Amino acid sequence: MLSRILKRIAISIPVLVGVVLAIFIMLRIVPGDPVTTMLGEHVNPAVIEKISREMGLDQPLHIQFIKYVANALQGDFGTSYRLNRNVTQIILDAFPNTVKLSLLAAAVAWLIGIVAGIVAAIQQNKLLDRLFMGGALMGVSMPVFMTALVLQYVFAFKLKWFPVSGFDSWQAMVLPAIALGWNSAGSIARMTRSNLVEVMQNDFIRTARAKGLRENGVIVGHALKNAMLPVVTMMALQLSSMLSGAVLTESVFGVPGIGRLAVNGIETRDMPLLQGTVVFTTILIILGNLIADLLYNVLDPRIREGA
Amino acid sequence: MTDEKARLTEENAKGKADGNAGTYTGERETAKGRQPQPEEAGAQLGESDTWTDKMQTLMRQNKLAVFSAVMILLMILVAVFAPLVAPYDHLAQSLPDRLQDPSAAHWLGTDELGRDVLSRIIFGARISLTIGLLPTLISMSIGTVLGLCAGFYGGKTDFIIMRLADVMLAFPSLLLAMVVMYTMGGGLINIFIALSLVNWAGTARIVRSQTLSLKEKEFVEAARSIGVKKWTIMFRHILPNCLPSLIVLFTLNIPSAILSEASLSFLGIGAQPPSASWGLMVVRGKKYLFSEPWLSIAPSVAIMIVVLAFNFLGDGLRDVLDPYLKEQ
Amino acid sequence: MGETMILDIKNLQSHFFTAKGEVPAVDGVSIQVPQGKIIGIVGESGCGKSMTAMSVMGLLRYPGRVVGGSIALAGRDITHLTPKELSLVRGNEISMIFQEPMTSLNPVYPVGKQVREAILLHQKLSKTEAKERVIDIFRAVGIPEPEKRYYSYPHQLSGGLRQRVMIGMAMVCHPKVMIADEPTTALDVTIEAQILQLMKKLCKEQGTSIILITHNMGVVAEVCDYVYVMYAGKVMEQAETFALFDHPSHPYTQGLLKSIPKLDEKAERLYTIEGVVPNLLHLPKGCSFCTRCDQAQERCFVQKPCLYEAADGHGVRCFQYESGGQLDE
Amino acid sequence: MKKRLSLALAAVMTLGLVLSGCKGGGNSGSGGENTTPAAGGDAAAETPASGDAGVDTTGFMIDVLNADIQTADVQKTTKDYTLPQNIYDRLLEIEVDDAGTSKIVPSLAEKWDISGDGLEYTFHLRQGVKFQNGNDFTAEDVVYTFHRLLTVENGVNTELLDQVKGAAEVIEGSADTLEGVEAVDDYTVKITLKEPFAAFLSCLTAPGLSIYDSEATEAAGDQFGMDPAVTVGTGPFCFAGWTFNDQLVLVRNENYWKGASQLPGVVIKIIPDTETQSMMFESGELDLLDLDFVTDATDRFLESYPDQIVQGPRVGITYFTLNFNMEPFQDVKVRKAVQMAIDRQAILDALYGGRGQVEHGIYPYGLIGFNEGQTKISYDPEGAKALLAEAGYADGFTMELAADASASDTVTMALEIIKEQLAAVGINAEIKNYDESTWLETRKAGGLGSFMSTWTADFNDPENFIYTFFGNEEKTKIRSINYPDTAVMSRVSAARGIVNEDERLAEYQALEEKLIHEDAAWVPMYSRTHLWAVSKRVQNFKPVWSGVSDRMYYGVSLGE
Repeated sequence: MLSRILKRIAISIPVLVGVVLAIFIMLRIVPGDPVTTMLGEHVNPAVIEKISREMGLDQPLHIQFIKYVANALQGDFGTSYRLNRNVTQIILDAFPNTVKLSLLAAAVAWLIGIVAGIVAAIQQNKLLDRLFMGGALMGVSMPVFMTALVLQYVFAFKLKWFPVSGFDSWQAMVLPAIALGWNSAGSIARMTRSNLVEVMQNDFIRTARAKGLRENGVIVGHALKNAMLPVVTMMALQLSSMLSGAVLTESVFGVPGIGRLAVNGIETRDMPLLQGTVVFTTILIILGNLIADLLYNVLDPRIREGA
Repeated sequence: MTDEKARLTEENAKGKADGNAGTYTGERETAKGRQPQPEEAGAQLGESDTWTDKMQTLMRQNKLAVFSAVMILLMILVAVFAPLVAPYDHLAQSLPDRLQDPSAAHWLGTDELGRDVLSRIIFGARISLTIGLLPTLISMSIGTVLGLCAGFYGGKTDFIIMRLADVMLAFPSLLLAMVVMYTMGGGLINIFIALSLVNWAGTARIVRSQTLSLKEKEFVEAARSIGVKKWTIMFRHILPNCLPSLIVLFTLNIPSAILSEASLSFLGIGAQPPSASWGLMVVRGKKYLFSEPWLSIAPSVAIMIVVLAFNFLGDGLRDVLDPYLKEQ
Repeated sequence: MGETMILDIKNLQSHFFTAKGEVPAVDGVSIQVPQGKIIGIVGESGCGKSMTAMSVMGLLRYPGRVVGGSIALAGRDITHLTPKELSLVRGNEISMIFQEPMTSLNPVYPVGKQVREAILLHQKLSKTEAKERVIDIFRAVGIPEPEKRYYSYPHQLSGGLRQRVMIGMAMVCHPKVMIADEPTTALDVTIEAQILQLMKKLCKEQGTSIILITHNMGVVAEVCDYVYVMYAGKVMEQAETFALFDHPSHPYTQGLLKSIPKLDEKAERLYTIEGVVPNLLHLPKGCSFCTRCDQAQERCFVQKPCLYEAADGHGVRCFQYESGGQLDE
Repeated sequence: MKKRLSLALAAVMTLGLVLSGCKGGGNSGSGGENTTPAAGGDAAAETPASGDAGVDTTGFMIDVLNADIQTADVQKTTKDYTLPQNIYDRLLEIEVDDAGTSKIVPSLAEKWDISGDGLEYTFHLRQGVKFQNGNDFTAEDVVYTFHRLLTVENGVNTELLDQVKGAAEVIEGSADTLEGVEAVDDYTVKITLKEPFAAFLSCLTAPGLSIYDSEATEAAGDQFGMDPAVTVGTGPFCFAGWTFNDQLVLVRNENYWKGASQLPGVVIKIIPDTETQSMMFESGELDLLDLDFVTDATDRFLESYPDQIVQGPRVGITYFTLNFNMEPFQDVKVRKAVQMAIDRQAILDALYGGRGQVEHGIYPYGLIGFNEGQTKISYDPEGAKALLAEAGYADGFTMELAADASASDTVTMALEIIKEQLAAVGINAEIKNYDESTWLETRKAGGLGSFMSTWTADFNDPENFIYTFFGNEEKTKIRSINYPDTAVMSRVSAARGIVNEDERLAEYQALEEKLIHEDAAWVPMYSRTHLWAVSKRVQNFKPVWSGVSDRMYYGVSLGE
């Protein structure tokens, strides 16, 4: 078990380096001088040159990269051009909000997804299957910012059940979590359904029926756990799409999270901020993958015994 | 215990391969003394492996998927014949007629520059469908070739390609697309490039795992033993067997490409005016959500219909073609 | 046959409804199971043995369905029970073990728990009591270290042990009938014998009747009291075991028996029945076996034979025995 | 050693804050636990955010911004003026009377004298003014502030002091002290210019020249403007909290020299999505909404809240450029044809509901120098066609409309309309989309096609407009206008030194006539009215027109 964990972690390291390198290169081939863009009007050329020097932008690319990685390893993602603050600190300030949003959204997504998936699997190819899958897929089918906006309009603005924006109370968290969660529910529902349908073909399901379990008992007691195991690995994939969706949801609801930082980075062409945000998010996803993998190992007795 | 576990995973892999390969042997196999399970027996008796049969099954048990396919076809036709279908020129402005409510003259009203919304949606179908189809095709082609190579050659090739895929998969796709757009600037062409670059890794993984099991199959061994060239084996013998999964994957990847365009447009780094991409129309129309809601609702609904249609079709195809494809 | 029939299957018909038409997988099968006896059903793969068992258990799933006939368990017709009623019967009064011990147990739960579940479903016992019962039955079916094995996962057990667990699960509620569908096919020959002996022993001790489904004539000879030979969804021949082996009457049964290798005869070549099991969708108009039958006559191709009584308690579906009375219509 | 010193300073400042006026809401939001490490410059604790943790914001006015500010240090930003306007004071201020005319009034400087040659300005500073940390405001702070503007890392407003003697030397690093700014005594500052610059007084009202506390600012280092606790001025509000991308908190300065504000404080929410802003206002979650953020919903707001709209002029001009280096814009007839081909009123009506006015020159409505009686450019597509035919372009030509991807949708829409209008006279205008940095770089290299943009006043003087675009070859090149007439540009430059106000304005107006109506150097588009929606309880809110779009919270009060 331990050796597997270590091996799994070892595999993640080149991925991590690759991610940082990819982002680094992509952001360096941006046309235009970042400093000029950053400073805007009223600027003296001498100032531009001075700032470029201070930011180390005049050094060769590989030196810049090594420095960046060395600093990043110490948890320093550099200083934001625009905000003149430590990027790590900015990210860590925004991080809890995004985590809260993602976890809540994940809960919503899993609730909608699994319920819809189970119903759809039981009622395979019948009306309820279509209705529930359709409902779950609706969330994926609208641009997430429109879903957010419509929810906001109906439940916050018209019905006044929740505040329009913010993220400082549980009421304020409800709508963003639903908007984001619904967006991910479709794929969970789809996977739950197809896994369940597949698991239900297994011999042990027949055994369960033969011992006198009724259909609901068979599904909940025997099929679900098996069907959910692969869905666990999907958590990692979900994390990725959820963080993508968070970029949009946070903007609509004014949640001060990491997604907003990425947008800030793009809008203000703040390369260190964008770079730090993407690298940090990606690390989160790699970690999420790792955890999902390990969790899978723990949950599935067949693999767990390997140690 | 370790051995047992290894065998177990191997069995799993084989089980999947059996299903994927679509190599039903029909009644013959039963003569070999393998006791069919009830469902299997039914399947064997009722279905065989031709595409026509599968499509028939689809039509019989999943009307929704068929309806979706028809919708998609209709959308494609509308897109192709947009100039004939659209009541107005989608770029023709008429400032005095701006922001009109839906009427007999303008079924979906007019936008902020007095352009006919229906005509823009019809022309927008061209852009949005192209954005859905083209980058998906490109990225899946990349993924298929890389996945085939990785699975077939194994070793270092496999290691490098799959680590590369790991890197790609580690990025949240929207963020990655954002970075690409940040680097290259907005615009349709760049969206094509960004989306093509971003989404190949998933395909590569699936194709690789199928190639891995397929290359152990008898028919591949046989081909190899009579000296068929590697590329021929890969593209003539292995690729066709991956096709069902690829078709399903293709159908399910299209909606996400369409939605990515909308998201990028929302962030201001997507399609640029005056192009009539649905995403951009939603984003532009969103500002009039309270006074002229149809401006954003109409293109949203268009997106929703197409995305749902592709999703339903994909799910339906998966049910009949490829019950083992679960990576989505 | 004056004994009490604990299970009486009459004219059972189970069909599959497929795209290409209705497939009569079980076509008018009647089987009587006396209390405490072991009944064998033999036949080639795809002949409808398993379908019959699944029909009895009410385990047929879409697209298969029981379309006719009756199944009386201890005098009570169980073909039209509600799912709830049926679940009270299954696992309790009638239980089943399957061919694949590898896949018939849920891989994600300990085996003890899976057996315990069967007890908890049907008997009002506490979890601890139920656990003790499980350990008892594990001991009874010959599982070494039952307390320890209680917590084992299926993949940690060998095939033989798993099948013992399955038998334990099937027997734990003292059912009236246990259906064993090729319980030993997947096992080594040595283990096969052990398992068969175990079943025989339990059957005696608990008075449980067993329906043993197999394609292996040797197994039948070893344990069964009465045998049904099935082909293409129909019973071709039925008789007490000794009678069947002494006077195999149906050409198909004769073929089956000839194809068993015998140590004392030096046959040049092993006998095989020519041809394959026919497609159930395109059965011959007459006797389903006519295409492979070496004794077939013209009539066999156009007219369906009934089950004729060749001797007392010995039914054969072949025109050769038309002189005896009809056992079905 | 250095660290310990700054720690000590921070401690002193914390004490000062507690003793000083920023106690609004019953809590000195800027004091407390986060002050010391932040001021200490300890990298691990660089946490300027969460400063509002302890501030009770009940009863505060709620305002909204669509993007967070970069810094409250106005020497490092050219657009985030909201906080500086309220935290700091300047030597002089602009006061707009109800008729819309504006005049320069004393602020931190009570009186000033100007030497006859227009080179020496002597400012007599107000006595008894204290910074929010309790320090006294003296001439030393003015000298420090102006020197810092030129030397601070990432400083961007150096242009404001270009005319001060010795400024260039300080920027280049060849001089340590700024020769032209001198503290005569504690309350007298003498500023010497290198040449006469008539707009200098107006220039001193620019937000970029806000006055800092020398001691606190020096101690704060690069945390000034970032950490609310160390960012102090003499203004009516103290910077009390900043949660990035969430909100900014201002608390009233109880000891403000003009008297404490009636508002206990202001919370400025950061909400990027415009529809969310609208809904927040309509749900009563906002007291103040800059309708610029929700341009497209303005009509609806005017209709729904007729009594809650406040408006003021936005002193800025939207212009459309014609690049003299590009075919065929060397030809004045073509340029004039374009001027006549664009229906500016239609665009203003379509995009802004007609709120604003069509401009005909360089100095927009509300600016000193605005000329009511100048020549008008009229929409005349037929005339434009005729001119094009005369110039030999009867069949039209192809030109580039350069769109900046980061510009607002409204600007892009305007370009789309212009494209159509030009098509009507036979000009094929193609919209080319640039990303922001390429757009800016191409523009600076003088190679950008026609684009539309808006220049908003930094300070109330025509110099701020005409000199920016037509001051010299370099300036006209970096705007991608490439105006070729150096004689005219010399006059523009020379006009800055005309000491006599009337003469100066007359020269500026003559230049405007020459540039726009004779040479057709650009197409003046329109200037807009700045509208705000205020909640029912907001009283006495007046938009401040200088700078980009800023609010002055002083003087505002909340009723019930």
